[in-house]
Amino acid sequence: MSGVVEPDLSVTVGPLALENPVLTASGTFGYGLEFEPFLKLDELAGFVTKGLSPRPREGNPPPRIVETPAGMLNTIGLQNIGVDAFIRDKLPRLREYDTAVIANVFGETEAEYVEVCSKLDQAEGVAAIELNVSCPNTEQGGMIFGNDAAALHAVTAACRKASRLPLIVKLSPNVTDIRVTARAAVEGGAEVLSLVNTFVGMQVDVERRRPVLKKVCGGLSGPAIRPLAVWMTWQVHEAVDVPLIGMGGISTAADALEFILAGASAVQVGTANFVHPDGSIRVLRELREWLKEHDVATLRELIGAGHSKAPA
Amino acid sequence: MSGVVEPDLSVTVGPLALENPVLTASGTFGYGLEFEPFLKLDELAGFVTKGLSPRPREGNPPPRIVETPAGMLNTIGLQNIGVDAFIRDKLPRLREYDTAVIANVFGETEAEYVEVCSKLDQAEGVAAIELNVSCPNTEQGGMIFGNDAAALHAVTAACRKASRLPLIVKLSPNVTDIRVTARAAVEGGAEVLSLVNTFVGMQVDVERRRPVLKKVCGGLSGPAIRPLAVWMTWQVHEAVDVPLIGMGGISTAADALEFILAGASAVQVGTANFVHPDGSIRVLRELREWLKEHDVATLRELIGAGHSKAPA
Amino acid sequence: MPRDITTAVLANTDLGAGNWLLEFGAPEMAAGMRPAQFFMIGIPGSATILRRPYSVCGLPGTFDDRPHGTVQVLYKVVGQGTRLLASLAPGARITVLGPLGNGFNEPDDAETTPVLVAGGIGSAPFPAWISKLKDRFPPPLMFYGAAGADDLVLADWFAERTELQTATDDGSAGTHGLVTEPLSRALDRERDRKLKLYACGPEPMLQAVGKIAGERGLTCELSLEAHMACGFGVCLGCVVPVRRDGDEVGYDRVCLEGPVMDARCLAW
Amino acid sequence: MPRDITTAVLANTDLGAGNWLLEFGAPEMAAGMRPAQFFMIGIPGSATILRRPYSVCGLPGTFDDRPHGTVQVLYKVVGQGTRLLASLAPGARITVLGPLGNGFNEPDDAETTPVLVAGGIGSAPFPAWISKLKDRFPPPLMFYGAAGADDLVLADWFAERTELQTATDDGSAGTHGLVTEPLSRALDRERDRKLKLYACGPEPMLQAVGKIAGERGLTCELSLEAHMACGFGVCLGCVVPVRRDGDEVGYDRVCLEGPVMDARCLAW
Ligand SMILES: Cc1cc2nc3c(=O)[nH]c(=O)nc-3n(C[C@H](O)[C@H](O)[C@H](O)COP(=O)(O)OP(=O)(O)OC[C@H]3O[C@@H](n4cnc5c(N)ncnc54)[C@H](O)[C@@H]3O)c2cc1C
Ligand SMILES: Cc1cc2nc3c(=O)[nH]c(=O)nc-3n(C[C@H](O)[C@H](O)[C@H](O)COP(=O)(O)OP(=O)(O)OC[C@H]3O[C@@H](n4cnc5c(N)ncnc54)[C@H](O)[C@@H]3O)c2cc1C
Ligand SMILES: Cc1cc2nc3c(=O)[nH]c(=O)nc-3n(C[C@H](O)[C@H](O)[C@H](O)COP(=O)(O)O)c2cc1C
Ligand SMILES: Cc1cc2nc3c(=O)[nH]c(=O)nc-3n(C[C@H](O)[C@H](O)[C@H](O)COP(=O)(O)O)c2cc1C
Ligand code: FES
Ligand code: FES
Repeated sequence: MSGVVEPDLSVTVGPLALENPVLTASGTFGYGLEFEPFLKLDELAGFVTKGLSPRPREGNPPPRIVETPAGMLNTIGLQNIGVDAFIRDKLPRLREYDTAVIANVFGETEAEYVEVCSKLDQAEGVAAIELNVSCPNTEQGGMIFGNDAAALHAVTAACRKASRLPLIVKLSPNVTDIRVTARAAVEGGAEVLSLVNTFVGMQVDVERRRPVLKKVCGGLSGPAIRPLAVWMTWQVHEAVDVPLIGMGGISTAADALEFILAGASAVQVGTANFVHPDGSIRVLRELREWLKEHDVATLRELIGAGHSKAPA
Repeated sequence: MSGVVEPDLSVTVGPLALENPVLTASGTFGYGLEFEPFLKLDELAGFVTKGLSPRPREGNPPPRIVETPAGMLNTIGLQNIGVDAFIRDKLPRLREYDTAVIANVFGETEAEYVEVCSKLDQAEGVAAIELNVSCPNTEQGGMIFGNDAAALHAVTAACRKASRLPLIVKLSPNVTDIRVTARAAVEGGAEVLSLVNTFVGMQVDVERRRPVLKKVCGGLSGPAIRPLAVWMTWQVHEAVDVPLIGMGGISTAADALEFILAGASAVQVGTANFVHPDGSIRVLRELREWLKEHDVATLRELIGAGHSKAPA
Repeated sequence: MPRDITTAVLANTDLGAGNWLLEFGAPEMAAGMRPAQFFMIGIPGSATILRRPYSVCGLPGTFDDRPHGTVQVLYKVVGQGTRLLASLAPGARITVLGPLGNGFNEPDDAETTPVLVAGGIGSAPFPAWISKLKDRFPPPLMFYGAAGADDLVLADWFAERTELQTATDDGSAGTHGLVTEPLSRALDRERDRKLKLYACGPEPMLQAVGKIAGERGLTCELSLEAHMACGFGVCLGCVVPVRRDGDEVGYDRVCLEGPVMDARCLAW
Repeated sequence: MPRDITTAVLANTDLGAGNWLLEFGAPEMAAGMRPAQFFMIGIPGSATILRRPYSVCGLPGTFDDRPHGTVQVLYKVVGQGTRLLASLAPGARITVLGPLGNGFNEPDDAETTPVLVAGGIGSAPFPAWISKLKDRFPPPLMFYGAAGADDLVLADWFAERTELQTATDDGSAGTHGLVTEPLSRALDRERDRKLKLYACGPEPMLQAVGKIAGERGLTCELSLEAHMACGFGVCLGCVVPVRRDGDEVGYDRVCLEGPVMDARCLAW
């Protein structure tokens, strides 16, 4: 006996107005166009590109991936076509779609981050920038930008100045207290936080007595990390005032709702895109059904609703 | 055509000489006696008790556990019978077994840790103490002992003085760089490090729109965390010189060997004890078979062998 | 002494409305197993790693058309574990740990009439229990509530062996409303008989039944549910608050001190 | 255009020594699928989340006794995913994404004799390929190596359709030793014929075959393996080092630019 005919799925994520809360995660959706055979890009609220660097990168030697219990490790090494080729070859085609193109950006130095952000600022058709700060800072001896509040504050502030585009900072989960880095990013000028990037892990090939991945360690993603990512989203929601985009192991509407109830205004689907090429659309459609079945008129009323102290 | 008749599984873990490398993890094996119906305690190298506090504790209100993808969250709240009842009611029966009884210890203040360690020092039949430092330090506003190098150094040093028993410090994985806390524990007097304790996570009950666990968050264990735990073992092996005991999602010989090749001298089986009450013995027997099949005469030659740069 | 076996599914029958009857061979486990004791059942190689607790529904002899030495489990699909269980075809391997827990206790004397209260899939332990009580106690009174008629699984079986009254939330069968209403009425009517209550079902129902029994001074055994990891007393995950002597509140394990508990002991 | 379907296992046959033949219905996917293209096959609800890549072994017509519209996959149990696949009974649900990758390319002219080299389960793509080449090119020479006689699956089928030479590591069938030995000898013998090589098997074998072909100036297509997450080009997990124009080394995706690659392009 539902009164809701078509639930309102639209959300406002800081400066971004999205038709629905389902985005796809960087590195799991290429440059979007690869998914044309499998889904209508227009149906998605938007997607995040593979991480873009100032110049093209070939990435790490293989093996680069391995499955783990309910997850996978990857050490792609940020292989990408570079920001110039992205703007030249991909953006024009992407502009044909009614979907938010969020450019994921990384560099080995603060200057590289700034370089990519400035170039994107000049380009047409980019809805927002997401900073991937889970990269080793070559100027600081390999320390990870995102694991150090001061470095994170600095790189965020520099990128904030380099472009007028909405700025999302994507938090690393490999920290003692994610609220500390979350606050640093917000103080540095992040308008939105997305979380989480992958957890560092490794697998040993017992037969060969050496690491499976050529580069020894990689990033863990997939359902295995969901409980950790939901908890971080929950904590950051209580610590800062900017909107959040949650991710980590989402492959069903229920998974997405865990993040939304914990405080995320939108979500990104990552590894699940590999399991089903239209994995993101499946989440979106299930979410719409769920809202109908539960008689929820607007998804917005669920954002952060898990924190309410009232007994359910 | 194996030349190995009976492989030598014995290991030396600092001051501890063990018949084989398979122990069971604190909180997953009760006080050992609960497993009498299911296995021969003598067959295990040893086991770690449920965490012991100065006085009995009732623990947290339910729900206390929930399954997650390839893992489980728990918030038992360190329910235990207290160190006095352990010494009085459990140790006499445990002395009948030829197995190393390792007492897991925790407190809310440094003084509580010291109190439990002193009492165990006087008791007969305790092979070693394992400090559980993943507890909130009530004197320091709830900061976790094990997530702060200075607090960890202090509590380790205090416990080191309080007893002559071999001292194992169990590291928390919820830190930015586990090598830092590993070094602090060693400098504080830890003779062995065990790792890892559980990762903090949560699950949201989407139907009820609130956390599944009464205490909101809990500790994630099981196969899901294995890649993270192996990586931490790998890193700590390169950072300190004391022997390591590895754990996190071990349920087969191959899982155990990942930790051993990464640098652990022994392993603990945790959540797998819930899946099969004799889960630990299964790992041990598989390990023995594996060594035979692979013609490995002594398990010791595998400890840390994954680090060797030689191509296999 | 619980055993841990790997065995094959013999039958897995869809009873409609998401209710299923699983059958496997476990003659040694069944010998000496008490009604309301339970199994932890796992599906190796599946997406779930922990086993799930299920009461024994049928012991050898309970369902006289079933092969000798087999046991039955009645279950409802509510989440991933039960969904996977329902997907198993005969021949599929499962792991079974049991018997676990304490089980129902018989009435103290042969004149006492057992009063059985089941809510939804909470009917699961009653077939074995009814078979065990048969001919040794007066025929039980049974009160069986569910969401709708489809959920009153095995109602015919129960009707043949008990004085059955049903209730449904939607009124599609029996009384329209909660099962506790016909129960209270009957208890008031039967004041002269000696009665002992046994209930299994959702927590709010168990609380209500415990209260109803308490108000009338009747002994009431409740078979509880809880999230379980181990099922044999070591994870401490499955506790419920209980009143100890002296009214102090502590935690008992549903898997070991329960699943059957005296309603008066619970500190809900 | 790849499709993503959920379908039922029609047959799953144990061929011995850990080798299995899986059959499912996929008429639309099969139409236009090329030999050495592959599927990503997943087992919903299982302990594995990522799908696994398997070559198409039989297309409609390849095995003439098989029902119309069905395809076959030949696989060997090597780890958890293949073990779970082998546990599936007819009726079990699998997800299948395909056709993926590029497939083998026919010889340039009708006089060229195809030379097929298979190592172990690397024989999988050849039945479909042999059927496609049939009557349009000279009968293929085939070199098939494996650990032992038991691992030479479908050897009789191949023997009827090719000039087959086998080799085993343990000497239990064919030449004792590596398959590359009879291969080199044959290539040296057949210098006058136009030949094109197609190989599938373990990496060391592919490297050796590529080298043998290169030394003799023969074109050689290798069907490669790699760990895959997606199978359709987006995860960048499955790359192999290749020589680009100008001898610069870069990475190509086995799933999209491959799995069939010209041996000369690989920078192993
Ligand atoms: C002693 C005992 C005997 C039981 N006997 C039966 C039986 O005979 N037949 C039957 O159908 N069910 C029985 N149950 C309940 C059964 O164990 C749960 O329905 C099952 O574990 C759900 O697993 P799932 O993976 O499908 O659901 P999940 O996805 O784990 O959860 C689905 C829903 O069920 C709840 N739930 C999960 N586990 C439990 C649990 N252990 N107890 C209560 N609620 C839970 C969750 O909170 C959630 O709302 C019994 C439980 C206990 C403790
Ligand atoms: C294009 C392509 C076509 C293939 N066709 C077939 C086929 O027709 N029949 C068949 O039996 N196998 C085929 N394979 C290999 C098959 O995909 C692997 O055997 C399978 O993924 C192993 O899965 P698992 O979970 O059982 O093993 P895992 O537990 O994942 O691994 C077991 C062992 O296999 C290795 N391995 C895992 N995945 C791969 C992989 N993708 N490629 C190579 N080695 C791997 C691991 O390193 C390990 O040594 C193909 C692979 C590719 C890339
Ligand atoms: C193969 C792969 C490549 C990735 N590449 C990037 C990247 O380039 N930039 C980035 O910020 N995150 C990258 N990520 C992280 C994902 O965007 C996401 O944060 C993470 O996978 C968790 O989400 P999931 O569990 O849904 O996959 C990558 C993840 C995977 C699996
Ligand atoms: C139910 C439960 C209770 C635990 N209790 C304790 C404890 O009292 N003290 C402690 O140091 N670790 C405790 N742990 C952590 C385990 O000892 C172990 O570090 C962790 O579970 C990882 O290993 P696993 O993945 O094999 O379970 C507990 C874990 C579980 C699952
Ligand atoms: S389920 Fe583990 S103690 Fe009860
Ligand atoms: S498997 Fe993902 S790019 Fe090839």
